[in-house]
Amino acid sequence: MIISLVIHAAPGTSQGAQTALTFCQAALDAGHQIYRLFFYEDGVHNAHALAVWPQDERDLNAAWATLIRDHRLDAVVCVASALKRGVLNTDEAARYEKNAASLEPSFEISGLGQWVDACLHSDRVVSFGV
Amino acid sequence: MSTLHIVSKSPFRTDALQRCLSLVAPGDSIILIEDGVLAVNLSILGERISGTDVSCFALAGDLIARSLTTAGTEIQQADAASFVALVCEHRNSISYG
Amino acid sequence: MKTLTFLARSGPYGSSKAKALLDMVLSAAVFEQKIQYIFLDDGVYQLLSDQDSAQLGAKNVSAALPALDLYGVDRIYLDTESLQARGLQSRQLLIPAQPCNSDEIRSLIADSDMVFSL
Amino acid sequence: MGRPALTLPHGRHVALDKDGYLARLSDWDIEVAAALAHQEGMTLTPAHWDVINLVRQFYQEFGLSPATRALVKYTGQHLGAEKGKSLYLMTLFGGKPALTISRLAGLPRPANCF
Repeated sequence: MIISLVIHAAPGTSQGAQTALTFCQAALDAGHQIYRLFFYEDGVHNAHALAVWPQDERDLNAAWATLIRDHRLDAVVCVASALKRGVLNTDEAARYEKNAASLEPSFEISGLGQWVDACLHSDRVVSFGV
Repeated sequence: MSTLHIVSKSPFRTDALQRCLSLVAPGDSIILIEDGVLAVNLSILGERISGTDVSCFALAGDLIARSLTTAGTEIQQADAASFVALVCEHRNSISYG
Repeated sequence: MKTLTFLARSGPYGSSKAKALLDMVLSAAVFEQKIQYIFLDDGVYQLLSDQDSAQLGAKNVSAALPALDLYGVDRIYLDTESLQARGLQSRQLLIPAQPCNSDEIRSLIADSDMVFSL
Repeated sequence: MGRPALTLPHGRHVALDKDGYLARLSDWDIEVAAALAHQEGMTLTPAHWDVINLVRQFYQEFGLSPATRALVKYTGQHLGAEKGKSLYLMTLFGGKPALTISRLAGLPRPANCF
């Protein structure tokens, strides 16, 4: 099946992001296609490149980046959510004259249109961390 | 044509479970995840699913982490793979916060 | 075209959820999908008229609701039990919404390709 | 490189961001709108102004920058059915009318404007 995920939760605050990651891995293991991961609201914190985790905790930010790269997943952070929370790629940092970019490069910044597109092209869309 | 109801919050903190129980329809399934598993021994849940064709699951990892079990209930344990399978088996899903 | 159902379960102002769900609705509307927007639980507070958030220094999130019609979103429902449970049955509402009960919401959900709840 | 600015009559300057949006929305007035339009090679006629004012009214009323679909319908309601057509707005403002009008009308720049 073609599945997309919407992730609303920040990593390290509530369990939602962790559950989503485990679900995503299990869906891939079962041979399903992940059409898109859409990170919305606080979920955009999963795409923060500057997060540093304690060495004895699972680094969820790194775990997402690895999963996305290994499986060439399409991972989109909502631009409106991301800008508000300081998750910017180099283009956005330049556009808004901020002195650092903070988006992990395996994610893309785009709008809710990408979420609608995921709804149109997926058999299932599952929300996590609501 | 059925729905998977995904409950992730404690029934003592939000009305997620209550709303789920009011919307669950014959043939639907419920899965308790995260703090949602704190509902595992609640009689309102047991009574709602007992003798119906509504199946109820709880994520095993979330139960074990919280020292909970489904023993003595009609709730079945699910792992991540069965969570994925449940999503696929139902037409749509609702995540209740 | 898909049928997307939105369960607005959060009140305005206390969190960004009401606005986040509305933004999803408006985006889906731009792509001309079949939308069912259901207000229930604390979400019914979004529909009260005469909200004034000026003292909060926050935008009035419900001000956008009367624009739904312009976006072609005309399947708007209100769970009357949620309204009654909150003692709001006599209050004036911001937009017309079709009264519904749990049975009707269940059948709206059964007809949906995807459901989003915030 | 100096900051982009809009030069207006009487030596007035209004700061813009890199993409030509107003840096401060409170700077907006009809002179600013005319100058922003001029930058795009547009001269504002009464027909343009009717729509710009209508978009400002839309924003006042709903707190939203309108999507084209909503703007078309709103225009039809307020300026008459013959103007409530996307072709009419495109003839006046070009290919992406809702974006252009919102910019000229001094509405907040949309987050996803690329």
